Amino acid sequence: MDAILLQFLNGLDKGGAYALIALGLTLVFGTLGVVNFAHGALFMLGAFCAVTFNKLLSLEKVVAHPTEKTAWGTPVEIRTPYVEAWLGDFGAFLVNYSVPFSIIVAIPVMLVIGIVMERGLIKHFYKRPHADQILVTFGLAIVLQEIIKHYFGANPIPQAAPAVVAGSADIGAWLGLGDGLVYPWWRLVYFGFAAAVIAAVFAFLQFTTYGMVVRAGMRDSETVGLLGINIQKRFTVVFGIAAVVAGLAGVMYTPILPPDYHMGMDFLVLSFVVVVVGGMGSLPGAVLAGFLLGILQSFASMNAVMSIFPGINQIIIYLVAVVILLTMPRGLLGREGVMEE
Amino acid sequence: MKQMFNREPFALAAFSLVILLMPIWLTPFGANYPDLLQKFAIFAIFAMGFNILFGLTGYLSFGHAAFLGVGSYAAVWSFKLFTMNVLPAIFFGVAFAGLFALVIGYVSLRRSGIYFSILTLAFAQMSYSLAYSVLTPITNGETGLQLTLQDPRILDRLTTEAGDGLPSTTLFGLSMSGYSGFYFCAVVLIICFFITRRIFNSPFGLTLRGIKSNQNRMGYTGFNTRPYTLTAFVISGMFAGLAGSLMAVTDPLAGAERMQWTASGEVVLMTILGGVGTLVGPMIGAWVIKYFENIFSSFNKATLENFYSFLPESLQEIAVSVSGLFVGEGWHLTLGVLFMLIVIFLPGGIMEGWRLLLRRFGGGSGNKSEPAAVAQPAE
Amino acid sequence: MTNSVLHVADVHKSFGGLRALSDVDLNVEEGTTHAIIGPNGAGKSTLLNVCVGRIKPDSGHVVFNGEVLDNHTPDEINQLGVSRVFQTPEIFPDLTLLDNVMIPAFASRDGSFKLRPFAKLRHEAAVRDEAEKTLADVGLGVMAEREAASLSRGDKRRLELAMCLIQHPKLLLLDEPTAGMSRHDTNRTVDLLKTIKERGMTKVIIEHDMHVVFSLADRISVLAQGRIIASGTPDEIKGNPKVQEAYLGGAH
Amino acid sequence: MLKKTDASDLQVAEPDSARPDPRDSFFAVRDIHAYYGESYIVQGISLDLNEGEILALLGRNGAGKTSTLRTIARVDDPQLRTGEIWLGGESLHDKQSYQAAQLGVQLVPEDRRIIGGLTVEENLMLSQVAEPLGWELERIYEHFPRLAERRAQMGTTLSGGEQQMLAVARALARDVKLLLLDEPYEGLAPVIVQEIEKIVRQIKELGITTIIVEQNAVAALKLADKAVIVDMGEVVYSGIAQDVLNDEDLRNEYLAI
Amino acid sequence: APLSFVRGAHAESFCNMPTGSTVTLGFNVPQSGPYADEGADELRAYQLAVKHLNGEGDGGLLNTFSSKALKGNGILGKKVEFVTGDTQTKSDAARASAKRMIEKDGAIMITGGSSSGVAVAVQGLCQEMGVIFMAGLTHSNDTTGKDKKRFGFRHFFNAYQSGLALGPILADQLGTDRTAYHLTADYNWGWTQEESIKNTTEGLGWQTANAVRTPLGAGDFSQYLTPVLNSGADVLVLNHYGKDMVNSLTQAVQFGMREKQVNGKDFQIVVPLFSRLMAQGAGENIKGILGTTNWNWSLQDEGSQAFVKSFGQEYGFPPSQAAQTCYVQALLYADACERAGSFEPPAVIEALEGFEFDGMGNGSTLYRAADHQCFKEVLVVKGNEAPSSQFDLLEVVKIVPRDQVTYDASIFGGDLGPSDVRKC
Ligand SMILES: Nc1ncnc2c1ncn2[C@@H]1O[C@H](COP(=O)(O)OP(=O)(O)OP(=O)(O)O)[C@@H](O)[C@H]1O
Ligand SMILES: Nc1ncnc2c1ncn2[C@@H]1O[C@H](COP(=O)(O)OP(=O)(O)OP(=O)(O)O)[C@@H](O)[C@H]1O
Ligand SMILES: [Mg+2]
Ligand SMILES: [Mg+2]
Repeated sequence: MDAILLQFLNGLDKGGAYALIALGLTLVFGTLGVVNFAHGALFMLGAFCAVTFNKLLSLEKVVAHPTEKTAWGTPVEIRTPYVEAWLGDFGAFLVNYSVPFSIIVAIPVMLVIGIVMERGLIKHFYKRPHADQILVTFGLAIVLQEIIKHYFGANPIPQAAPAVVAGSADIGAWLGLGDGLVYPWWRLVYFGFAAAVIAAVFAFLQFTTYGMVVRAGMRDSETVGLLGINIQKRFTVVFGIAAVVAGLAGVMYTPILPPDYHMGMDFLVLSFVVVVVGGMGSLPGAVLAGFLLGILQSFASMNAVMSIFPGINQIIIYLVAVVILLTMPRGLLGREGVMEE
Repeated sequence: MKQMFNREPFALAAFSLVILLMPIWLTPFGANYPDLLQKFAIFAIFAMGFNILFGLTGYLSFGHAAFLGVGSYAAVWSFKLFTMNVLPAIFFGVAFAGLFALVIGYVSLRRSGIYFSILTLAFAQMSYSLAYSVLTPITNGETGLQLTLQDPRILDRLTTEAGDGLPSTTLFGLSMSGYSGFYFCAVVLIICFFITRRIFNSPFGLTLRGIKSNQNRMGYTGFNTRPYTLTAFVISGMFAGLAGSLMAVTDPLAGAERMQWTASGEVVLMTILGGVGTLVGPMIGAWVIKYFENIFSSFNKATLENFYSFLPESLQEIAVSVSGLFVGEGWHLTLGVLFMLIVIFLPGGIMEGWRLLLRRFGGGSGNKSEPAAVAQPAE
Repeated sequence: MTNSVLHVADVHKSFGGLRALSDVDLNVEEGTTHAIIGPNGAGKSTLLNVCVGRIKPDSGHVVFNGEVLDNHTPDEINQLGVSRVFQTPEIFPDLTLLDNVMIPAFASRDGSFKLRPFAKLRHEAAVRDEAEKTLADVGLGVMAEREAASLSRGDKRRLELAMCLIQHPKLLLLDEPTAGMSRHDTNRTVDLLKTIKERGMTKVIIEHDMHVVFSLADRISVLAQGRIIASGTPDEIKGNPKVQEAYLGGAH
Repeated sequence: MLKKTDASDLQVAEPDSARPDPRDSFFAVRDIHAYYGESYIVQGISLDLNEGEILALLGRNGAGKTSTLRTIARVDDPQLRTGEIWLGGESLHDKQSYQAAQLGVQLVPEDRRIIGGLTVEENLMLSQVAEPLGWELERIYEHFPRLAERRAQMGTTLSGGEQQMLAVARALARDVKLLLLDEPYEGLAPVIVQEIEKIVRQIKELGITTIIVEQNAVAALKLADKAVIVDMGEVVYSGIAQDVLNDEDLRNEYLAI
Repeated sequence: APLSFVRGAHAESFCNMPTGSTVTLGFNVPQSGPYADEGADELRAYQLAVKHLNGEGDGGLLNTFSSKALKGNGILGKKVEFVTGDTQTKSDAARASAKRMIEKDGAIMITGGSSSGVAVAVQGLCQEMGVIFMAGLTHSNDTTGKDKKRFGFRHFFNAYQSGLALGPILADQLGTDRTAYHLTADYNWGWTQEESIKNTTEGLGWQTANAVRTPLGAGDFSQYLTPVLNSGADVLVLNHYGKDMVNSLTQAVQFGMREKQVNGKDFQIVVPLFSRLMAQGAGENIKGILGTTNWNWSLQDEGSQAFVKSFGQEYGFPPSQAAQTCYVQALLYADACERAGSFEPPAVIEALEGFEFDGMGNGSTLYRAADHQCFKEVLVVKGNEAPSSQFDLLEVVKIVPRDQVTYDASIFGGDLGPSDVRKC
């Protein structure tokens, strides 16, 4: 019973992550019709916004120790973080909350990255075949991740959640289900955050004419232009939003998954699967698919299940994808004619 | 399209010459050693086959590596169970890959566009995950399927006694490693080129291009498109299986990661890089990528230093440190930059650049025998 | 009374609330040209869609040469000898005109699926020559090597017409074949259609251009709000008051 | 392509030198040359229109009518290489299509270009996004009751005629100074043609300057003040609509009526 | 012999016998992919080794090495040169790169690597081509077990030894009444380690609540961790390496498993195979976690000291265990050639088999002839609670003597194969 509940929580949590990561992609891919293989890289860049911010905060003053020497003969270094040196407790507070704070940093940074990317590159590829889009965005992804690797190395870099939410919440007590039923605070935070961002993006694109215009522009940008709408500008904005969403997903994920330069690629395929299973060009679809896959994945990994179907946990995502795509021609909520040829 | 004379023999002769002389003309590039030459030939086959599906029908399979993997496994098993002779291995490799493609294609082709791509991706990823873990008894998982001294090799046993070392793959006694291995692959590649060229220039090929252009119309024109796309899928699956078995022939090992999505992605990139739907483009794309992977990754500080040795000390320092970013561990970066440059400046891949050249100088309006020759503008 | 090639037996089709076709009955006789006219949105194209299997009727049947087309796929129907020109041209945009016309030729020669991957296109001289001739017939001969996408609107229609003619269908369905054609080309097309009529090809033609209709049609059916409100010879229809207000308006 | 016919015996378009300064006339096109990629399609066309006038632009298939209109509407291809376009003293030749549209140019394209995946109403709403606006939905639905009935239906499932209405309505929903109609009667039943003709006349009464491309030359000419005939991307006749109706050999030569 | 008509020069001799004044070694390390940093560290070690072999620098371990055959004048008087390649931690790529070094660059020995899959694959290749392979970091039992090869040698310890070493310490630190829950990377190495640890702990009288296979690169392990919470287990064994280990450990700690109390005992996490780079990746979470490692720079014996000294002076930070094992392997090969007085593989193999040596930082060591596995001390370590520097992450709990981690070669089967194989 507890096990089920916990797995359900895991599913929701995963789902939140998947949905959030897929959300940015479905904006660019399902709405603008650009096969953006650099989306994973955006996710990764977001995470490294957090890393960089944290590194800046924990810059240290290094002085050589007068007497002590290291095993290899160089003098021992005495390191004192600047922020704490200057700001005292507030400095410590900053460091402690570096992940949430780096959101504030990440939003403008990712927005700029997104807009530059769209203006400088993607813009010229809307009318090009998907093949070209794949090649150029994949190239970009590699370049971005190699740059990160060059500066941060290949090893994961741990990011701590703020102390207050570092531990785990005793949900058992809340629900009166006895103890032993704990869940990490940060994951609950992440879930809430995901839900909020998703809702915000929806409000912006589903319930505004803005969204409709963008949809129309994707179908036939020429005609939309003939109606006096500067569709290019709107595409840029949407791309910027997508970049920000991807970036935030990355920032918030760092305490759960110590980021490394390759994490983008690790999530790339998954996010495509989620978007397509959700159905091309449908935001609700992507979110729904995210949660569906997340939850199924959690339950498929339960020992009971695995003992019946060994290895099911390895393939569950793809298995579900196949089943859904074969039973529903356009995924869960896909719109007709989007990316069907 | 109309041709005064039959170009086929010329095209074929020229192609064969280029391929067979690779050990010579690749020398200045430092790429003239057996393993890389073999890889060039093998991945050329892989990409060429992939292009039969993607280039002609427009169906973008994102799981083609699965067939490569199946081909390899089948071939290695044939080495383990029956004989070290490569012909049965190749036969099994192609056959199993073809069957696998038939099944996956039959299911996946019920969808089109991105939905098709993701279906193929999903199947490939499942194959990969299972091969890596649960199916270890068949695939030997992470370490990969290898020959062992305990293998039965029943056919060989009939004639010879088991040596105390591992036997090497042979074509009736001719060992398939080193240069002989390359020439074997090269011959196969030439055959594949011939086949591909025929397909491109056949009514069948035209039909496939029709499907790519307007599948809806094909229906009202009286074509049942499914069998056509399925045939194309299976053929390219068999090419992949052939490539896979050749990998095993030149180096009897089969690893699961050959099926991973990155491998599938690689062949997609090769094809696009060289030029989708062109005859030799995918092959060239394959060569470029494999060249960077094997040669650029091998440059280290020392290599660079004596490369720039002609420069004065200070300049050498800079040159080395700058280009150091792009070679050795930085070879990925170079590849990424290359991808972007090509697709930005040569939409339509490397072959497009070739055609531009022809137009500039040869004056000829592109290469007409290329079925995918770009639209000829109105006079 | 000659035998009927196409027989549409009280076909119903509605889209959501909207009744696009209601108990439509139609008989097209061998070798005749049957025109269907009617206001926009009357259901003419929908009727053709039903005939070629693009959409399934809610009820009723379509019978072609005694064969009931209830669950035939479009390609099977075409193989039986039904070709269609669409209202908005359906061509192969990124192929040359020649290829555009050769593909249907292969379809009618090799059937819906025939695997000859190694046959040489170069050796298909017969097909190519016929294709070139057909292109010439519709007046696109000089453009044979051009990419179809680069054609003007009217030229696209003519190309699609050629794609159908080369199949020598028993029944040719034309959805506004001369729409957007200059008067000059319209006249040529009419002549062309007349000649193939002499070859004894049965035609169903949807047309708003009355010159075309009256110079081609042996029989005319008038469709309005999804119902056939009148059917008869051109003269009967001209005279019919219902048709006057429902369709022709004050003009004629 | 079509054989270039000798136009010597016809009244040739007067040289641009003789024309007024484009800034002064309400709408003026000066010697525009446009290309699709490398193919040279619009080969030096010039037009003049006063406010409220209707111009009939005639010619064979492939003559370059659509291309001309598209060039005026400033869509990406055909690409305008040289020449000037002026509307109410504003230059269009250096603008993009959406800017031209905001200056009051509205193209009703030949294939209607109803946007897929959107309902009729959404298609209309699209043209009410960018200022300046024209008729509001209510008024449009009054004039086009058919659209009112089908407002919730997917735009692309409309019948040809309905789509044509929608396309025109879409233009009227904006503040139109120059209306470009590309074969508005194509594929329409005579009754509907009459309806649309009515609408066009209303438009004329509203004083909206219009260029109409039409194969049904007679219908177009009856409506128009001026007429221009193009062939192979060049103006071969430019004059008064009525004259064309009267001029036998001109009609035979280019309009075959 | 197929290569002969290219290398006609020295037909019928082994591959790449050095003819000129130099000898070329091939360093095949991961330069891209998850282990790129480890690979970089291995490369540093190799370059240092080459320096020392050529008599440059401070000579490093040449001074402490029990065998005095090496004179700092290269190998057998030939100057040592090297070529590098990227394994990408993929069998195919690793073999391709190794082949390049052998076929193109004339490397006479291949060494390096950071995963067992790669090690076994390259080892197999080297056996076929008659080139000696000195494995880098590889911990699976198979490398010197069922996949052992005559031409392959491993200095690094293995999963089985981890078990043997860990056993007693677990017993006296956590007691003998424990219930373990395994999370195991679902591939070859993971299984062998799970098996080894299980055997030991069950030998101690522990229960095994469950052993769950997790997909490689799962990223988020929550769905595998929650069942642990109320499984009644009080020890979590993470048979993960690299990213997987960093992630699963980080997340396990987030699930409160370090504070957790189960039936009166405080919950414990064990990571059988540790490396400093992983510890860095796991950050705070590593503190107090038990595991084993091949070598750590904090060791005080003169060999370790000497190595840390010259490495630190060269690069400004201490070496990782991967670096140490690679450095030692390079020296051992060179030394074997010297002692054999020839580069001919059979002679070199003979010189290495059963070789006893000391002064390389792992105490007295035996290269066992039966399976080419090194037998030496194994370190049981634990995440440092109070690190004095950003490198001081592991604290040595116990140095387990060599005889405690020695086992019978026959238990893993396998067959070394012949030493005179195909010739070039
Ligand atoms: N797929 C569809 N979904 C919903 N309604 C449709 C669909 N297809 C057609 N309709 C409706 O059915 C009616 C008949 O359409 P149809 O295209 O047959 O008219 P038509 O007679 O061809 O008109 P036109 O002469 O203008 O082409 C129209 O009102 C149209 O809106
Ligand atoms: N996208 C294109 N690329 C290349 N050439 C084109 C393109 N579109 C049209 N053309 C060519 O430009 C010429 C003029 O085309 P346009 O559509 O303007 O003619 P039109 O007068 O509108 O003919 P119609 O009355 O048939 O619509 C034609 O020869 C056509 O082939
Ligand atoms: Mg119609
Ligand atoms: Mg036109």
